[in-house]
Amino acid sequence: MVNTVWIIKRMADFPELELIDEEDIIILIQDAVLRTPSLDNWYACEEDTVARGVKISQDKLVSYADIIDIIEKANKVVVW
Amino acid sequence: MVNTVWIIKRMADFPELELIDEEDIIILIQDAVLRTPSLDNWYACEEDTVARGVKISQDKLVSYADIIDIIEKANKVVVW
Amino acid sequence: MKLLIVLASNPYSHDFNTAIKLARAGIERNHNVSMFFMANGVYSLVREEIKNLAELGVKVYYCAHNANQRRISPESWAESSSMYGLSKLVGEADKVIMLD
Amino acid sequence: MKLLIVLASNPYSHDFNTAIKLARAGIERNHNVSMFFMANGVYSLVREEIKNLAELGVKVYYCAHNANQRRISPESWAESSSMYGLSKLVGEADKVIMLD
Amino acid sequence: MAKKKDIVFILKSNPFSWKAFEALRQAVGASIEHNITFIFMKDGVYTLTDWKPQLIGIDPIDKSIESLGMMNASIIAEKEAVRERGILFKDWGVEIQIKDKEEICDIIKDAEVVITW
Amino acid sequence: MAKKKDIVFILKSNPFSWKAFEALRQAVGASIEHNITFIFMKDGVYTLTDWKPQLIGIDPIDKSIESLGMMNASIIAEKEAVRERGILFKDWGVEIQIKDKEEICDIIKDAEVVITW
Repeated sequence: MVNTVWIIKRMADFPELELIDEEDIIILIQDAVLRTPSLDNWYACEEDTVARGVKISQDKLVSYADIIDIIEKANKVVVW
Repeated sequence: MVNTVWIIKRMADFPELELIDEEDIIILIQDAVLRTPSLDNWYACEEDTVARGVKISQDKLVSYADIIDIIEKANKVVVW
Repeated sequence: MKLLIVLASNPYSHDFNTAIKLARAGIERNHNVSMFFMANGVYSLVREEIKNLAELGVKVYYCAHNANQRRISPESWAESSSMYGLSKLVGEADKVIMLD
Repeated sequence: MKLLIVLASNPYSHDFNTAIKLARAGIERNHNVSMFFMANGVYSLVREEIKNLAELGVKVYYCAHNANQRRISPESWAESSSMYGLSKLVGEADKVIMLD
Repeated sequence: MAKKKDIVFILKSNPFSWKAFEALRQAVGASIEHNITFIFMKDGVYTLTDWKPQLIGIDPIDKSIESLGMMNASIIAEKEAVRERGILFKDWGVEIQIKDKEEICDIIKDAEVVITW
Repeated sequence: MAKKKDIVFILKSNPFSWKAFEALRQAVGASIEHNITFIFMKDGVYTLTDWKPQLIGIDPIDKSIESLGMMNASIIAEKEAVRERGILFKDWGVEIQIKDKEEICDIIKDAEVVITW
């Protein structure tokens, strides 16, 4: 069970770590893919990553369809 | 003689100090008025300062007319 | 899932791109997708991408106040609404994605 | 002084406010003020504040490409131009203020 | 079907653009049928100071904040953000609760819908 | 009267919006009658990497950079910004000079017009 999906738009605005629960998932989109976090439970929007020419390992990349599936399973979405 | 007028919009984007000449003038506008620089040759747009409820000493505040006069006397304007 | 995407950013922005890609993926997964445009987001209502989404089944709403303010006259596939209308949509939605 | 203000930001922004206040102050000081609207700045062309500035003597230009792209049909007080037109205005101006 | 929800609004950017105005208007619209908590975080706490939106071409927010008060919305400011900026709040005629980040975290965790600006 | 000027364009924000596209288009338009220097600073250096604007709904910038090259514009990237980000440039078919901040300062000081994005 995913508790909250955090959709992060800008790395500089990354929410304080205490906001993130163990069952939460972080999805980096837009310019947030330029710098990856030091946590484990994160994924990056594949299209936004490839568009920016950033190298992120394939198992961390999610399509928009994947993002929708993650959102469906979560309790709620917070865009940050 | 004013060399360059630097119009600064965001404090975080403040240009590297080495860019600023002694004969240059810095004018803080918009959100840049929230944090004042450690240099001497700066002024802040009065309206943007009052709008944000920020306290800056009166001798550092300039009206839009003043800004236009400073721009007229300068060699060039750089918005940063 | 009833998915509501609220866009308050101007078009030609990161958020515009994110909004349309998420809406399209939602529709492809057979979810019930609504988009609500407000503030500078109402400028998006003249973009082809939004019209295409409406044709794919996305329900498109906008804040009439913001559209009037910006002199935007949306086409008939977009439904005039308000902040109260948005409140109702939030009440009905399973998930809300706010982009501004 | 010939002052050229280029606005590429969307309206309802800091830059919009700065642009109109500087243009007005320039006119009040009897300078020759031109404004050039491009990118999301062309949305400003439907704002009353810009029309008022045009009536006060500010010459208003816009990038026709950006306006078409955004389905904006400016009124006659705004002159259709291009990036090449902007280049000429920069050549003629004493000072250029770029806001984006 | 529509139901009454616990909605948390978060304004984390400074209010000196139209964002604060639109966020508050959205919250007022939602307050008629939902339980609203409006949290000012980071630079968002500037919203509650004595600033002058009209000077920079933005509509006033007083009525929106007043309406939130009348609709019994909880209005919260982040303690750390207020302290770091050394700011004072204007008297908005509504109760403003100062809570630290940890308390705000719990509120976000308990919310059904979170709308961030 | 119009005269040929030394114009410096500075792109300091990252290109993953329309900013880079519009800034480059503006520079190309100006290159017909002016001497153009286009400087990529801070996150602006990402513009020169191998990124894919079409994927995020932005028009390609290749033609603009090619045009700048043909018009003999100087294209400069900030050494410190490139190093900090550890990035590699795509081959744009034009010469890209890497200069440090001090050299860039001097170029800005000598410019007649500076247009920042």
